[in-house]
Amino acid sequence: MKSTQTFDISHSCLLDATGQLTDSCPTSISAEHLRQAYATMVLIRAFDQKAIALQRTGKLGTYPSILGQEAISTAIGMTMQADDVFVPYYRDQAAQYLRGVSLTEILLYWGGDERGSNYASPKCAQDMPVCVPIATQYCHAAGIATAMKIRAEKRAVVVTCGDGATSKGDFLESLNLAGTWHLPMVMVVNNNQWAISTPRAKQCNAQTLAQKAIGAGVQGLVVDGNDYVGMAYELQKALSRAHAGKGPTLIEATSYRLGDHTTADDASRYRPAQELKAAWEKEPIKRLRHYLQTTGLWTDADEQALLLQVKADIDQVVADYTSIAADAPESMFTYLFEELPSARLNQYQQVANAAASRAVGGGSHHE
Amino acid sequence: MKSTQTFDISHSCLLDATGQLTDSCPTSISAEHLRQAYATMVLIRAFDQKAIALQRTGKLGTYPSILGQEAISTAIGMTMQADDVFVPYYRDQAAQYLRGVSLTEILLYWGGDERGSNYASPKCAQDMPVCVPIATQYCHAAGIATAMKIRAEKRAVVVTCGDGATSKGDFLESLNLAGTWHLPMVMVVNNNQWAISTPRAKQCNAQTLAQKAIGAGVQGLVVDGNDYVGMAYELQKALSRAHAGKGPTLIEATSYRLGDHTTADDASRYRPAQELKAAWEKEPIKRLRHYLQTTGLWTDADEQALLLQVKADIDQVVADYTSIAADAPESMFTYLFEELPSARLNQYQQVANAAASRAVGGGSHHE
Amino acid sequence: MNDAVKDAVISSLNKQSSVDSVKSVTLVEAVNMALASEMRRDADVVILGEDIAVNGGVFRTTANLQKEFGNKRVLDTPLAETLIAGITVGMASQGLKPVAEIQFMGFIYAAMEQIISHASRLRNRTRGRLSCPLVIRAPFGGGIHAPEHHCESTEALFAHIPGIRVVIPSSPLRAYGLLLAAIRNPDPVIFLEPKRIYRAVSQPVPDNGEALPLDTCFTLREGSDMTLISWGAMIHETLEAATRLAEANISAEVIDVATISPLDMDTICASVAKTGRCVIVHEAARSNGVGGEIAACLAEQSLFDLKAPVVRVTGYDTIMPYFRNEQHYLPSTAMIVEAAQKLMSYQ
Amino acid sequence: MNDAVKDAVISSLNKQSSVDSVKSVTLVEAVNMALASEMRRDADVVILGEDIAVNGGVFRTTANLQKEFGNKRVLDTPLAETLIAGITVGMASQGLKPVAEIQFMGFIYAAMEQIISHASRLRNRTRGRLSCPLVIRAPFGGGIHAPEHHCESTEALFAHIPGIRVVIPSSPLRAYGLLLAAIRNPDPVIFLEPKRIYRAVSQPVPDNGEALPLDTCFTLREGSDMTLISWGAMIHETLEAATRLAEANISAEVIDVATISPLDMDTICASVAKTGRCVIVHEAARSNGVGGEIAACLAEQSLFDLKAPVVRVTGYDTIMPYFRNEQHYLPSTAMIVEAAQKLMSYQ
Ligand SMILES: Cc1ncc(C[n+]2csc(CCOP(=O)(O)OP(=O)(O)O)c2C)c(N)n1
Ligand SMILES: Cc1ncc(C[n+]2csc(CCOP(=O)(O)OP(=O)(O)O)c2C)c(N)n1
Ligand SMILES: [Mg+2]
Ligand SMILES: [Mg+2]
Repeated sequence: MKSTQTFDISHSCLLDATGQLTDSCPTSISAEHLRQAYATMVLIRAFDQKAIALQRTGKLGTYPSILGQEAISTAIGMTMQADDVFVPYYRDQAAQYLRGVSLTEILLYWGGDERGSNYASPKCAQDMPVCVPIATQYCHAAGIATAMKIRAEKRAVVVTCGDGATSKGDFLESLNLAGTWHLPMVMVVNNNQWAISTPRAKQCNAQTLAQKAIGAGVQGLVVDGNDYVGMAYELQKALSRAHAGKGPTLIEATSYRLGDHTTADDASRYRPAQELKAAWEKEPIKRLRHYLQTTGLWTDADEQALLLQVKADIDQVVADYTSIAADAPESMFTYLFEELPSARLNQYQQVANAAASRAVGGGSHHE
Repeated sequence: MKSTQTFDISHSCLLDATGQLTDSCPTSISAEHLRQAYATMVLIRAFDQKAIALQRTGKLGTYPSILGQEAISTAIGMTMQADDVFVPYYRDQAAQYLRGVSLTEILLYWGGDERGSNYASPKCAQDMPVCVPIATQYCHAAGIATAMKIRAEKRAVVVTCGDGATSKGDFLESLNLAGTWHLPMVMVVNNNQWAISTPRAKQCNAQTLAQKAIGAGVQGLVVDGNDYVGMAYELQKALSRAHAGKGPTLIEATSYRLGDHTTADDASRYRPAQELKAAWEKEPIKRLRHYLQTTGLWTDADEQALLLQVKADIDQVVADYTSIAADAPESMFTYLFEELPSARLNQYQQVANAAASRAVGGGSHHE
Repeated sequence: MNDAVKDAVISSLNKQSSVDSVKSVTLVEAVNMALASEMRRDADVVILGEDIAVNGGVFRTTANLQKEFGNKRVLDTPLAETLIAGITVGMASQGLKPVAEIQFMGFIYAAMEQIISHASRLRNRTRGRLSCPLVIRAPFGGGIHAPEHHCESTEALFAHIPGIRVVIPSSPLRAYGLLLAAIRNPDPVIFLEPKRIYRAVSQPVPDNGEALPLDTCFTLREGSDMTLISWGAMIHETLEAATRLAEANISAEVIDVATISPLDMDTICASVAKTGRCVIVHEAARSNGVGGEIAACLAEQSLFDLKAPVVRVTGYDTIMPYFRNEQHYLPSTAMIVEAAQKLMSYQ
Repeated sequence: MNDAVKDAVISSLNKQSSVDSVKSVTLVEAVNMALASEMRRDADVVILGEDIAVNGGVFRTTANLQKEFGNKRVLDTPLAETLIAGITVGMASQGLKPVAEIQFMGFIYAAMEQIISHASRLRNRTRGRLSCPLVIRAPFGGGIHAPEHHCESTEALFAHIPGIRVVIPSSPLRAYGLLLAAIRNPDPVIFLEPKRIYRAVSQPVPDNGEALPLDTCFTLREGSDMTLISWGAMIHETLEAATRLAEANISAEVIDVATISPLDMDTICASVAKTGRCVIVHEAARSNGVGGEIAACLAEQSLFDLKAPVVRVTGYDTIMPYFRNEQHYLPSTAMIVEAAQKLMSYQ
């Protein structure tokens, strides 16, 4: 006796690589929404280039570029509710910015300064900082969603990661919990096709990463992550489901890492130039601009104004960033515990004294 | 633009709960095979009862009963090739026995003696010992299968676990690797519906555990684990695939834990009596016996002879077990490294001396 | 600990045990009482773990709590220790005060990444914007004839991690008071319960909601010839050794470290300044155990107070043997007495 | 180490550095050379990890190995550290000699369960029927301006685990010889590479397939006034401190522990018997660091040889600050010199 059970994974794309809508634009996405999203993507790409330049000139540490993934991150920032919680990975500059994290804070973080995660804006006070140990943030997200459920709040958590992260146990354990506990979570996998030098095919034999949801009893789908409109639309739906207590969604957002893994990487060692070239044809900003321009929502004048504004904003961000002196060395103890245990007072004093005696030579600026 | 991809999970049962074959018996399973399988299941159930009795009288430590899962474990032992590698969990007494592990060794292990995992038979010299930290053995299995692939051997690994184990990251990471590296593995999940007090539904929201295979690009299926014939048949097919280099299979074998979790547990605290009663209706031994008897493959005389033999065997096993004195205390250092580092010689001597001075009172027997 | 606290603690220790209207409870029951007490007091306290809710925990430390506090505050999790630690961090980041149970310390290793890389760092990483007021409880230690991997004493691994506290009670009274303190503490605490003495002794423990301090050793017995230092289940062998030594006219002070990280060396150094001799007793493997840290601090801070070498009586640097031989691994009262007597030859 | 071995090692150290036909290599290159050499010699050696094959490792320690040895012996794994450690155990159980790389020590914690509960125990659990001849390599330590979690020095966690060896080279020569020894060793070895000095120095390293011993400290400089003990990248500050001390007429012996578990206390105690003073230097957090174990052993075994307290110059008991402030965390040559000079006031 044999029976068979069937499971589906849907794939969606609204704005295709040529910048044409394959369907009508969802009414939940206004023209103003699209204009703001576009402006954010342009800003973030320029910021990204500046960050890389800062690193090249020794003014920033290792930096992970978002190049190519701007639509995914921007869509997250545009669709989340203010009181939702965002649990980012390290290529979420756009979403973080839209949530209220300042670009100066993002530079501070990658410039080796903890204060970059002490977001000044109350809008994102509850958001988690960027997470370096891959996939570990998925557990935090599940815990935060659990807290919301315990407190019977109508809020949701959005958590992100890369394709490589989907191989790690904590991603999978959290996905399973999201299903089992019916958590208000939207899980976004940025499938940029590479995990450092490891191509997507060497990460997992499944046709899609979204189908990992099937084994967890979670709704999973694939969205073209270079399509801002589709991304925002699917996120809106997933967030609505989460807010309404209808459970979690796993969204595999397919895109391409157009840059090196980080500024410490040289992708030409392992990645075919041809593949990169082909990927540029599908990148997200050009296609959104094409759509906006052909539908009259964006003009050349808009573009000029935007570029001027972006340049001014970024100059200001960099000026702010480079003017911030390093934190006091003894800050390494200030935030270790709420109150420093007496057993650590000695060491605290030691750092402070050592710093004071070195301080004659002046504080350390960004080299 | 939307498209949809579809995935299947098959469910199979050949020998139903009433002991009727729902299809013809696969030719790969001979009458003699079935008779031996049946005899093994009866032996193991009797052994299991004896082990519990030994624990109750203080002659064994905590012991995990196999009651209800005999068909799964027996089918594994009956279908594996001699040079395959078995990576068991702690309810695999039948498979271990068929692989060559003596029942005395199994008692020794649960009696708190490391020698219980030093299998004397060369037939199972390569098999892994029982694994206590849940799901960790899946990584070992994947590593062993990798070794086979590296060495281009036509061998396979069979690894087992429970339903609870499927929530743990290492199970999922290994499943993913099996798919990605196309490993010669057969992964069997003993879904006995409970993980200590946690019911299957609180472990995972997916309809089946087999569908976890979909996210790993692995073939997954559900088999009635109380159906010896179907179990053996699906294992044969999965092993053939593995031996032929056709990749891994995940088999969810559904059964029921008819006993307490272990002798340290009291399932009546959390498990409805009704559910247990219903599960007894589907247990594996009765239905195989019914099939064998109605098809003339087994007679009452066979049964009588078997029971006599089983009793004699088990009496011998227990006699052997209880006659084995505890290992020398200094054995705690003998196998720590191949050669004891000189830095540990002192401690080795200390244990040995302490033991010698205590030894006046005689060695410790099983209490 | 400073003298005021010390007096308060000692007097409270004495007070409690003399109050006979108070229920006598085991360490298991004291843990349960503390959890219930704090859950009543603070709605942000939630507990989670494998088999803790319906089943009440495999050791019954969480028995009946789901009945009282419901299934939103008492959560049975899937079988996944990484996840348990990680969601606990997430919950704590949003102001809940989760208390997670790891069923046995032998299964805590999958949770290490979350404990080391996140729980201990969230406050520091965000400069105090977020914090991690969580407790991870785990029964630990050998001696109960359990299967392999159920006998771990690896507290030293946690004691090396900055940003977390490690607390180990050795009596029902201290289990109650220290667990309350751990839950109320605004930072992460690893709370290790010596399961060998889960039910070994009963003691009157008033359910008064009073926490004990988290940064002081407890001096359980005063003495002048030597200092015996221990924690967890081994406190019992250590106290017994002190009694036997007293019979031989050797006066041993007994210190229960209890909060092994951060470590209160003030109490220990003061004691050694008085006694000049020190035996450190722990069940964990010797090398890089917490006893090493204490001895090192003595070599650094109290060298000229020492009349005799600092001696460690500990588990061996090997895998804890399966239970037929575990008694050969565990330090015994006789070993402590022998080590102590040897030290008396140094004047 | 015994004197014969010691002489052989010291003479070989000298021999090598005087042979100028031999290629000068960095520590990274020495690791690569050792891997290639052993893979040529022993077909059972396979290497695996994230980005080690096509990319040759994020630090290039495995560069070109896949080209030479093919993709059956040089394996890029999915991103999963638990898995990497676990399959390494599985492979080793069947007689392969896998060498796994964890990309940074900060990501090794997910592998702890496999290392502690399996790698270290397989031989013991099966009474020698199976064994675990594996090596897990990881770059460790701070000082290279890396992002958070990329600067860990948690060697003490591994040094507490019975059944594994922990080895840390501090020069290209020792990296080569110790890695060969680690791979050939029939038991599990954690091999930690100090990435701050991955490219800091070059040294002629003959590719002669000769392993160094795994159970001895290396005495890098002889001295009579005090013993400076360290390992890994801090050896360089320690040697520099010895040079500066010599300028002040203080003669410091410098010992590179290198094999921090099991620990060769014989060499250390012999040195301290001679010098009477000891400074232990490590980058890791102080409390429960490996320095504590060494100081504890001295307090136990060498108390009456000590003229002065045993001093530890170490990282602080706090989270390594992000890189703008990491120099305030790392012990400096000046701090070692200062500590050493203070000790000279004890006679
Ligand atoms: C647990 C862990 N292992 C390894 C690393 C090193 N590492 C940083 S990014 C990365 C690849 C991540 O790939 P993916 O998840 O696809 O994200 P992407 O960088 O492509 O956006 C690795 C291996 C890490 N940060 N954490
Ligand atoms: C990593 C780990 N966590 C917890 C435990 C304690 N424990 C032992 S068996 C068990 C339940 C296992 O359930 P399942 O996988 O369904 O197997 P079953 O016992 O039902 O056959 C638990 C939680 C363990 N052994 N290992
Ligand atoms: Mg990627
Ligand atoms: Mg089960």
